[in-house]
Amino acid sequence: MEQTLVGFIALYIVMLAAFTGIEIISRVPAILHTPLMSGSNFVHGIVVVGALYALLNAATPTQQVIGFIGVLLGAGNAAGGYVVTKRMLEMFKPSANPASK
Amino acid sequence: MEQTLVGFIALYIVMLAAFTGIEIISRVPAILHTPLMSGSNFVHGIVVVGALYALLNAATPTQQVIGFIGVLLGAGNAAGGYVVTKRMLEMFKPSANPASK
Amino acid sequence: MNPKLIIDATDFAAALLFILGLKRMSSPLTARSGIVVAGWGVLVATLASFLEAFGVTADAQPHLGTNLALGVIALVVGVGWAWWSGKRVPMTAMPQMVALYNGMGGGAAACIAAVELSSPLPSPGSKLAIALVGALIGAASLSGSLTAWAKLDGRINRAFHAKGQQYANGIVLAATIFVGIDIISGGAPTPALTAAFFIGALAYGVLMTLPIGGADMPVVVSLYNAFTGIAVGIEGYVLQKPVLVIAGVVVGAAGTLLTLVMARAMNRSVSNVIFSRFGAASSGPGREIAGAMKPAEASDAAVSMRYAGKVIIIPGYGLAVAQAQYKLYEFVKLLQAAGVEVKFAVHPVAGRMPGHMDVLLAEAGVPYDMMHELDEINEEFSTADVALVIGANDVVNPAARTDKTSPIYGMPILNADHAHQVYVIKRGQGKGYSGVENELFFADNCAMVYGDAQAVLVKFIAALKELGAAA
Amino acid sequence: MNPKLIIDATDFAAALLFILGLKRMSSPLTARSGIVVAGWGVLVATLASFLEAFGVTADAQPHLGTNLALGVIALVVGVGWAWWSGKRVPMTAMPQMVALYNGMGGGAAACIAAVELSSPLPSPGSKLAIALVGALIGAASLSGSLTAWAKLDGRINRAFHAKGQQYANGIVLAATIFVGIDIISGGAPTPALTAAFFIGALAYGVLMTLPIGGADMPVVVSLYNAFTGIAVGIEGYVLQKPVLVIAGVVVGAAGTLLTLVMARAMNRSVSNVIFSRFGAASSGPGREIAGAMKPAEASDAAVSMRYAGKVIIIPGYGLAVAQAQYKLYEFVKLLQAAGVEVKFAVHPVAGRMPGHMDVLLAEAGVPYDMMHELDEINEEFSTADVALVIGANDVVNPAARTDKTSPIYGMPILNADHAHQVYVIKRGQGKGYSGVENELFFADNCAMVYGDAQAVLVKFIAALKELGAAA
Ligand SMILES: NC(=O)c1ccc[n+]([C@@H]2O[C@H](COP(=O)([O-])OP(=O)(O)OC[C@H]3O[C@@H](n4cnc5c(N)ncnc54)[C@H](OP(=O)(O)O)[C@@H]3O)[C@@H](O)[C@H]2O)c1
Ligand SMILES: NC(=O)c1ccc[n+]([C@@H]2O[C@H](COP(=O)([O-])OP(=O)(O)OC[C@H]3O[C@@H](n4cnc5c(N)ncnc54)[C@H](OP(=O)(O)O)[C@@H]3O)[C@@H](O)[C@H]2O)c1
Repeated sequence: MEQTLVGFIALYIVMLAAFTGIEIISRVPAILHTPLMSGSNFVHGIVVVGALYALLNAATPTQQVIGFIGVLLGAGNAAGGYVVTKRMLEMFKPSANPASK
Repeated sequence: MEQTLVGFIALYIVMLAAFTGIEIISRVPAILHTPLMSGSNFVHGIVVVGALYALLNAATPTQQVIGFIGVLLGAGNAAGGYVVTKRMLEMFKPSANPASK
Repeated sequence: MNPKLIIDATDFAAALLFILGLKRMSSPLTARSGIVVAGWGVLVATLASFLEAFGVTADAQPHLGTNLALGVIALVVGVGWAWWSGKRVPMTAMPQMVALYNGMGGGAAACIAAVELSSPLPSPGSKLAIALVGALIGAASLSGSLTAWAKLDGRINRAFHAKGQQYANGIVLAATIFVGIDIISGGAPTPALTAAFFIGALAYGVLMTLPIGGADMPVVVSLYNAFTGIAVGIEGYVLQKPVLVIAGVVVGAAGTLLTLVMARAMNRSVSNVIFSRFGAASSGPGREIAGAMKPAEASDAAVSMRYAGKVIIIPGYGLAVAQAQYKLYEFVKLLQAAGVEVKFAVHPVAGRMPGHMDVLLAEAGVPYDMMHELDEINEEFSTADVALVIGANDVVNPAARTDKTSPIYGMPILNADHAHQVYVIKRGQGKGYSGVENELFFADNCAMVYGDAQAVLVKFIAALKELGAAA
Repeated sequence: MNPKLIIDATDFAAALLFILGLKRMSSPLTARSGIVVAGWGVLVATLASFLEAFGVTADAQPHLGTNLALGVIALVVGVGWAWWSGKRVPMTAMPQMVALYNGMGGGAAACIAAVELSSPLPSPGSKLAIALVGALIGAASLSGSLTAWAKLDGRINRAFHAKGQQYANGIVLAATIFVGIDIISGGAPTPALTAAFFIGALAYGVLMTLPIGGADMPVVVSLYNAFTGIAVGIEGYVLQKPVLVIAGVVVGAAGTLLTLVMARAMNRSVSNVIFSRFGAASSGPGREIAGAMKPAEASDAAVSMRYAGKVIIIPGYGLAVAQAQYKLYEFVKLLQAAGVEVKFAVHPVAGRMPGHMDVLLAEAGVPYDMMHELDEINEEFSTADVALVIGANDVVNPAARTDKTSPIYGMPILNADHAHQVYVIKRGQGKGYSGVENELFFADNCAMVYGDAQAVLVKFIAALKELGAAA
């Protein structure tokens, strides 16, 4: 059987993903809101996978150019989002001396 | 295109449903644990819908008997779970006088 | 309009409503509407599923009239009986009732699988295998839940355990799985094999549940709740019904989580609950406790609370046994009228099911903002004049904090012993669920008010009223 | 092994890793590993997607070598540039960098749609329509994010707003949608129409963003983050890639939620942020404030904090402007060494992005358990000897609690005014982001230490060191 993501099946996935996102994100404390913003920005960098698919299936020069740009942009999104999020999160440290809390 | 729930698509749905369940349930305070237990018991009462499907498609007396039992049991699950959960939840009331908190 | 489309749409709506309903259950403010929201989900999906009549298989076509009639009868009888029994059951019998309804759901899932197996055109092997797994879990959940119900309802009193019981259970399970494999590899399942499979699965549920002690039952009920959820999810996959998959998985996750929470708050593992008989072994030496219990008169205790600034009440299993929640709240209202600040400290596993005390107190009309969880209130005991322990034992045992040899060591407890004065209401020298002695009762600041909880509270109330009349 | 299976499996793993990674980000204890977990998801899925080479369409077959080479080049260049720029960007420039990366994601989604549109065999109409919606959102997010970047980075300084701008924007959007409908109904999209569509979408993003003030930009960036998520989700549907749908929807939900949180903490609606120029109208009369601001010497303020029992520090936008976080922590460590209890009270929208102050303080090495959220700390101000306000204004304005006519009325604020003594470090009479006067500065228990935050903190440090040397 073919695995197709259509109709109600697609709706179910969208609904569940939305709930998962909302539930997880609404637990993030305000202290982490900036890294969360850039972290979620990183997550949609997975679009690079879709752009690669489009580029590999490109059959005309136009498609090749657009596909190339898509992969370039998507890679920038993913890598940039990763680096800045990691840098920010690395700054968050607990007290060395727990008694000073 | 046929809407089929197979392979990875089914896995995605299971994964997302599991996360949604865990995230939502882990927020329920201990005070509501008994109603939650019977409330989630009610939710799997939706099995009655599957049992009805099986009964309506029954083609032999055996299938009819089994289907009948299935609907009977499923209906008991759903209705019973609903009634006792509702009764329990209706007992939870806030202070009439909020100052006495 | 296309009937299939309507069914799909109502199924989707049901899944959405379940999730929204469960979300509302995470706060006492919205919980009451939560069950109603989820209820609409089941209602519309059930009504819409009659539209399946437009798309039945050719074989089923001649029987359609009968099948529809059977469906309506089954629904009416099932709903009617459950509604009637659910309205009637007293709050104290809730655990067994939940077990019963839960078992029915497991049975329904097993029936779906059975219909699939008895169909003249068997589904492809992999689907058959999946249906069988669901059937095994569903059937075991049915018979196991029924056993739990019978034990909790006092219909089976003896604890059945024989030597080597674990091995016998293992053999039954293995045999059932073997029959299942035979069915799958055989292609077309014969009625005899199918029957053998279901009998094996049902027997396993009974055998697994019988040796478990009655007090451990709530953990088992919660576990079977998760089992039924998983069975429903699996049969949903077999029937290609996403709403069943989602509802089943969500409940499976919820039940698993609750089971773990309960086990953790009892300081045990889930497998320890299921596979070992608790208490049987823990009658060891225990620590010698110095000092003696000091009895107190009910009227003296009542008067000292009347003149206290702050009283924290810790209800336990004994309150449920004595059904004294109404008298307790009557007493609390008298204290409040006299200007005393009163709070309830509720331990997550006080009583015999999770949240048991909360439901009990709510039944008596105690507003939920007076009930405080362990983390919330534990620091407040040191500022309380009186801690009143009613029928609780293990949940206030300081040995959990200090005595590494105690079976309850490490379990989080309520720090009643930090209050200025502690009063304990219990009938005598009875031990708690874990069977260990309680150091608190021997402490200098603790006095025992002996008697049935209900009787003692009646005396408390009388003492306060007398005081009011005298003043 | 079947390459399609490997791709599907890695996609699934990526979706799982994203959710697990985001879950870890909900606590500072685990957040650092969260991004790494999510990172593995993108990495494996990207590598596996080269396996698509085994299943390309017949038309693409002759170009496969070129396409593979192009893919590698694009990846290397994109990752290389982003890695280099991301490592180099100072913390203060984070908002614009996030905007830039986010816009790139939107652009990638739009490119996917463009390839789909330029394909010789157009997809069925409904799919085409869905691809176009994603393209519109993605392209607008690209150009809008770039505009936001340019504004935040100081490359566009003027705020552009003309009369009737709203109408002009509306017309551009309507025209773009009209072209889109033409493409769908026409069947095979012509290059000219496609180009017109994309130009319209890009123009709309620019026009919508240009009039918004620089200070409102973070809200807009967060909104575009949600937009890109949705665009990615939509193109995921077009490509039948569930992992893109899930990642896109999760980010769409996250971005929407964050945008709402930010708007709520600013006491405004999202549409108010986007469609009205804040501050422009709020230069109304305001309440007449009695009293005068009392200046204080930096050294006096420092000494009084040295001998205080408890100091709560409230950082604001001015701290970021002055880049004084390092000096601030140096000062705090001196106070702690002298036995003073120091806490940071961080308002959710202090600064110019959500959590701005937390990142700034973390950069200077302040441990996160010293940073306290509004709800956590607001009751503690009454027990503090000194509240030190550094470059914050709106977030401590008591008018939000009392003055119904104030534009910030109703916004939750930090109760600095409840402290025994308040010191405020700011350069002069400058107003805050909302442009309203602050009563706190005129209060009896408040003294102003004028000067740039960095300069004042240097003086504080010097004063404490002198005191130490003298002692
Ligand atoms: N909540 C759950 O989900 C759950 C599930 C399974 C097991 N458990 C376990 O159950 C225990 C609960 O602790 P708990 O403190 O609530 O109860 P407990 O430790 O079982 O103690 C109950 C006490 O109540 C007294 N009592 C019994 N009937 C009474 C009556 N009519 N009037 C007055 N007192 C009466 C008994 O002493 P006398 O005989 O001297 O009166 C006994 O010491 C924990 O060990 C927990 O792990 C809980
Ligand atoms: N965080 C977000 O997500 C976000 C997004 C958009 C808007 N906002 C808004 O931004 C505001 C944030 O409040 P806030 O209290 O942090 O800041 P604020 O109200 O904008 O006030 C900042 C103060 O810092 C002073 N200042 C500026 N540069 C300084 C320097 N170099 N040294 C010392 N002081 C300096 C200014 O006064 P002088 O000129 O006299 O020095 C000004 O009064 C809120 O109104 C919020 O709604 C927040």
